[in-house]
Amino acid sequence: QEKTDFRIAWSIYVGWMPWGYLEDSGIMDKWAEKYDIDVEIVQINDYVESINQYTAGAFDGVSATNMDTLSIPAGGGVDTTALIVGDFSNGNDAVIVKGDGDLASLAGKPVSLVELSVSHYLLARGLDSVGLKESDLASVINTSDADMIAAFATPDVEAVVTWNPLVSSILEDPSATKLFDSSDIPGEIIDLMVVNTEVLEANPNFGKAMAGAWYEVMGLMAAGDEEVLTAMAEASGTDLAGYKAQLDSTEMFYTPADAVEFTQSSALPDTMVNVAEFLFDKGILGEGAPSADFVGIEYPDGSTTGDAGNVQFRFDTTYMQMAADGAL
Amino acid sequence: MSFVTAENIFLSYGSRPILERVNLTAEEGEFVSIVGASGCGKSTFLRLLLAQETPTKGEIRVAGAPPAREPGLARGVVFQRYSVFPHMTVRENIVAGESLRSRWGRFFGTEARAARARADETLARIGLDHVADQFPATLSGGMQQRLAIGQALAAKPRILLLDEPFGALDPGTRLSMHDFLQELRAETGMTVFMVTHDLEEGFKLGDRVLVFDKPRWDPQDPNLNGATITYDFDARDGGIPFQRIKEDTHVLRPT
Amino acid sequence: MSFVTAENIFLSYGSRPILERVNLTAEEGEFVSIVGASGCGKSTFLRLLLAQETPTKGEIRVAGAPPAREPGLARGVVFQRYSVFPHMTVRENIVAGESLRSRWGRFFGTEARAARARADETLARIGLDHVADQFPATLSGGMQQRLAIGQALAAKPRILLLDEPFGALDPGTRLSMHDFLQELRAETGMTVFMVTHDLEEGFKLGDRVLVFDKPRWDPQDPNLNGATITYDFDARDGGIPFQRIKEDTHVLRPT
Amino acid sequence: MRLINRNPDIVLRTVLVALPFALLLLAYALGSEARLAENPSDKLMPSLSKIGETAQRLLTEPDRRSERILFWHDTGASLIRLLLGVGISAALATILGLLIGLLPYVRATLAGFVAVISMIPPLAVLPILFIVFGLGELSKVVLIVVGILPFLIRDLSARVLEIPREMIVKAETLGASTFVIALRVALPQLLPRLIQAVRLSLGPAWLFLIAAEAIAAEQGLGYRIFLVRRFLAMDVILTYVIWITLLAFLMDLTLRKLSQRLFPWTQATL
Amino acid sequence: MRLINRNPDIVLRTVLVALPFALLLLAYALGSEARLAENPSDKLMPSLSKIGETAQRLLTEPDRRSERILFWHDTGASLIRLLLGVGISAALATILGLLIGLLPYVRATLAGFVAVISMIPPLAVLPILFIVFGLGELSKVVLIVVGILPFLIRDLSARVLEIPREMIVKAETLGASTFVIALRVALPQLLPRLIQAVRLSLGPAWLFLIAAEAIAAEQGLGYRIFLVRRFLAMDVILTYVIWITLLAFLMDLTLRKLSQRLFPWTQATL
Ligand SMILES: Nc1ncnc2c1ncn2[C@@H]1O[C@H](COP(=O)(O)OP(=O)(O)OP(=O)(O)O)[C@@H](O)[C@H]1O
Ligand SMILES: Nc1ncnc2c1ncn2[C@@H]1O[C@H](COP(=O)(O)OP(=O)(O)OP(=O)(O)O)[C@@H](O)[C@H]1O
Ligand SMILES: [Mg+2]
Ligand SMILES: [Mg+2]
Repeated sequence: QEKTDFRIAWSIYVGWMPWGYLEDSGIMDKWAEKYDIDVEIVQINDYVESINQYTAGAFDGVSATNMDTLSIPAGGGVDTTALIVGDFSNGNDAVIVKGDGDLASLAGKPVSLVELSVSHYLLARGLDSVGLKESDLASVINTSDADMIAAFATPDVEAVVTWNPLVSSILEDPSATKLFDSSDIPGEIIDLMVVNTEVLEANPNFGKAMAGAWYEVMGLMAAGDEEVLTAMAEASGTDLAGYKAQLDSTEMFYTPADAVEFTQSSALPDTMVNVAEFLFDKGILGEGAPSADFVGIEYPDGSTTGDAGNVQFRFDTTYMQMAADGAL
Repeated sequence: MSFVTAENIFLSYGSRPILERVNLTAEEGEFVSIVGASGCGKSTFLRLLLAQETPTKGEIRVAGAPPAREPGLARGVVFQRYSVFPHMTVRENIVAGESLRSRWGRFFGTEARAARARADETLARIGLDHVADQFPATLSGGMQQRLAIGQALAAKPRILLLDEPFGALDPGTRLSMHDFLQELRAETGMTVFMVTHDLEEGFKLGDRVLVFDKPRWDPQDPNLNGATITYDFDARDGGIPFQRIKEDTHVLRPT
Repeated sequence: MSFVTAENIFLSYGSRPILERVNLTAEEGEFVSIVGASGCGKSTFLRLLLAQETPTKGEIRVAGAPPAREPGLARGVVFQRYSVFPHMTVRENIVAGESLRSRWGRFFGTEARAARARADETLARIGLDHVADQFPATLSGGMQQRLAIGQALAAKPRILLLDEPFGALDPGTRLSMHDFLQELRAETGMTVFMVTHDLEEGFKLGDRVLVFDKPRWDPQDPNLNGATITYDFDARDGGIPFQRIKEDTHVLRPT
Repeated sequence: MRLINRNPDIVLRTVLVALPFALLLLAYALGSEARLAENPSDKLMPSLSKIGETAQRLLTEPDRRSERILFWHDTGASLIRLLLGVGISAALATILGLLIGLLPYVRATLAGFVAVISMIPPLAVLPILFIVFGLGELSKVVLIVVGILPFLIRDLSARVLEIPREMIVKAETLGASTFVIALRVALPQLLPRLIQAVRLSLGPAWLFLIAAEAIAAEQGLGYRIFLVRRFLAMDVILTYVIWITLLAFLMDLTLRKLSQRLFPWTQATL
Repeated sequence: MRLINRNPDIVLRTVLVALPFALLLLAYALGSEARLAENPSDKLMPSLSKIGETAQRLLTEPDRRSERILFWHDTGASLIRLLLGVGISAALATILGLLIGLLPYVRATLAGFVAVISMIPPLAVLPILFIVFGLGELSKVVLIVVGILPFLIRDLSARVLEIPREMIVKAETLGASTFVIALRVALPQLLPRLIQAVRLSLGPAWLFLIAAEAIAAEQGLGYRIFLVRRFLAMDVILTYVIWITLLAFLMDLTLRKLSQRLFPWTQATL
């Protein structure tokens, strides 16, 4: 059904800071006005809560990773479209131990991380690469991201898996060693803006306004606009240098063309199959899920992985393409 | 037909009988003292008169009207404690005697002023005018009971029920409360039922003295039987029966 | 030298004088009743005797010893309420009279058995043997006060202080407590100080009756002056002064 | 007859007691049905039968990975933490309550301090607690202790102060030392109130337990709830919430009965 | 002399009151120094002077982006939420407490329900609350209400039940209707207890406020603490914690004084 008022939620993370800037700077309003709609961008402190709220219908869109989109809204029967593929993590997520060591030395150690998050996925991929399994670890301790730095400072904690800006803070400790990070699995941890498919289909203007606004800010960032970057840095609680350091380990798609190309690449289906298997293995797809293929995922070319009869997650390049074509 | 009639009243709590076969008639304007051993059911009988409880069997009627189902304006009451409202000043307590029956429980405007003036008169009569703006907690026990009686009378009940109203007072204060009560009684001519522990007090103030006691007494299980009115003395004969009761009943034997 | 001497005692709370120039001597074995208007400082004086409080000026000595600084074994006490331990059974309360002074506050082994046997004797004497295993809450007021006295006596104090011990009892129970107290006294020959509201009681039980009152009375501010001993009657003369007091003092005038 | 004097009879009373529970269930069932009609795989308000199935599965089927029935393991882990935390708090509060209530010196020293400390929101100082007590079992127990101890101390010391002065004086005249007064007079009278106070602080204790488990844990009821929140498994969450409510209710009941049984000399309170 | 009878004089008392605070400060200062000696950029236990500087900066320097002094804005936002939540709870609890305490019908219906509901740990149903009440101001206020209302209702209804039956009967004999008894007899006697109960629930109210602000908010004391917690900016956290403690203490004090002022007919309690 057509409507004019939209609400999207975002939470603080390097690649999503532009959303806060869009709201504060008025750029979003400008683009919304152009398409005669109204878009409210709401910051939520708790990332999981923001996705839950979206899944429950409180928001029309939310900033989320590919993995969480698959497990929460798509797994929960809310047909969701990745409207904007913003970046992928290229070092932003990391496995860190105290003292020296390598991935293999993790065997028999307890690891603190946010369970079932991309950190967990990163750890699983890392262990895979050296032929270990999660059961080879002493334990996996679910630790809130808000307390990860404090946790690393306690003697009981030997290894953590977490994301930026926590990674850079923890690495300031001279005893901390990075063992593995997302640059070792490039393109697998993808940060998206996902929106409700039904809403998007009924309101193409919503997609256009969002894409238009987003790529305007991308342009400013790509140009190195210090004022814009400083605003984002301060909103995320760090300074310009800190924020730039985080951006360095993030593969931002500053131009829509790059984003379209990445989304259309043949690597994406493989990644998503990997992710679905990981989720199924952890029981996250729900006990209604008979197999890892329970939820179908559709790609820009119309191909699908998983159950083609139950497509709940769609990668759609339409609006990014429009931005690339300057058609907005 | 008598003013107050209680016909064949029974009352049990659970399976335990408290009162049995209580019959009583009282004329309008009579002052009836009630005495009896501790725990024999005097307060319970007063609660029945008050319609705070309903007898298991039997009926209590006042002026021939159907039995009341809950306490109301017809009967005023003064307990040993908790008989005044601690959150109202002395004057407000008296005004409450008239105003609680209204829709909002308080008077407004001229009505309020008039009620306050009437309350001040009452207070002067009961000797509490100098503490009109204090709270009851600052009053001595005797003053509180005077206030409680004044408040009950402000509602102009036809019957006044007193449950050991002077039990907590020291002997001196108690004597002056007797004078006060006798004055008021002469003035208003109300029907009064007063429970007391003090035989002397009962005979001094009452026209009649009822003695509650268990007519049958099971030494194995004293709780087996309920109490009833075992003596009904005319107390206007100069207190002669006082001696007889001392000899005849359990009343004064300490448990 | 007298057994108990109080010399020129003053006591103020803040700037408000309660007691002024109190002088008293009492011989060992005397029974001293203390009467006086409510709030005049009788209980305060008892607290001074007990060494629960220290006088602002003056000294109280017992048997010539230096003034005590806190309550101890030499003086037993029974208050109107809270005089027995609610969490101990009747028997335990009596045993506590002996055992609280020990290191752990309780006896073990043979000592415990012996103390229990002694307690049962005491209980039999004060007529509480049939309720030895009950808790005080299930006892009547009179039984509780008997227990409190029994417990105080179990500690064998040289002086027993009673603060309106029978004030909460009904007249019947009160009479039998008088008998009980008189028996005990004849047996033990203790020195007793008893505060009472009831003049009759004071004269009946006491060898002497002290009257506390304010010697000067300021009608503007009755709190300006403290009280002292205004009369000291020999109560063994058949109660004759009783009449005189009624006429001479404020004691019985209700406030 | 005034409403105040009208009592429902026994049948009506039973109906009335059940009524709000029935209404709540009904409201949930309707809400759930409406949502499921729109999106059959909605996870937010699973149907009652779904919750029932999930509950049965959780209670009986072992976990695939660990081959243990996680439900009972979570319950065990949480209960141990809770009982430890509450037990330690109760013991400390009894001792400190007695000291503060009985001894003027200790009262002067600690009463004000405890009053101020009790105002610190424990969740805000979590990082410090972690550093001092580590992230293991200890820190969870400590969070419970930090959360409920100030309240317990304040409540119990106030109760000790409420013991009639007469009773203390009586004990003194029987020759009791300060230690004996504390042990034989004050302590026994404090115990029923201790149970009361513990009942009151069970709610906060659960709260802090769940908060601690949400932050760093490998098992426990709070851990599971916050973990499955990551995929909005409300059927699991609701099962756990009902279970926690039941546990809390049973603990409360047990303590009440215990108090009535242990302290026959005091009346039971509501 | 027994310890129980020994009172410190006024000078010693003042020293004793200050002692534990001084010891705490000292312990912190030593701990901080030790940590800083090891690692000068340690963030966990900043030195007291650092905290002082930070506090001064927070209290006076406006934020560069918004040009507002965030500290006061956070305080304002949090206080409004807290007062709304506590106020609404107090009002509801008063009404429900009166109804449950006075009317047997309502008591039969709600007493058991409230007892069960009060056992639900609010943090566990947080996701549900957010879904039902959204993420705006409303949900934060609602979390406070959900957190403290059951306790308030139980406490206040118990208090209404404690009003001596004699007093109610007396009012009836003066012709008071149920409504007048509630309004003129029960309510005024409930109010001092209400203040007491509100004082007791201020602690939990802060807790729930901070928990709610941690999840979804754009300003507020709890929001700020959780925002900077990610960077372990303990100087900021401690400033905020001290400020919250102070605020809570002042509220408690105000309520106590208010109760003494408003209800001269009742004695002040500890
Ligand atoms: N609500 C009640 N439920 C059960 N038993 C009750 C109740 N109220 C009173 N009783 C019992 O009924 C008996 C009579 O009580 P009541 O208060 O009428 O005695 P009383 O004669 O007034 O005694 P007292 O002189 O001590 O005031 C007592 O044994 C009491 O235990
Ligand atoms: N701790 C205290 N602080 C201040 N004033 C007190 C204190 N204790 C008692 N008073 C005051 O001292 C006066 C004497 O009190 P006390 O209890 O000794 O009187 P009393 O003669 O025993 O009276 P009653 O016959 O009512 O028991 C009273 O006016 C009382 O208000
Ligand atoms: Mg009675
Ligand atoms: Mg006295």
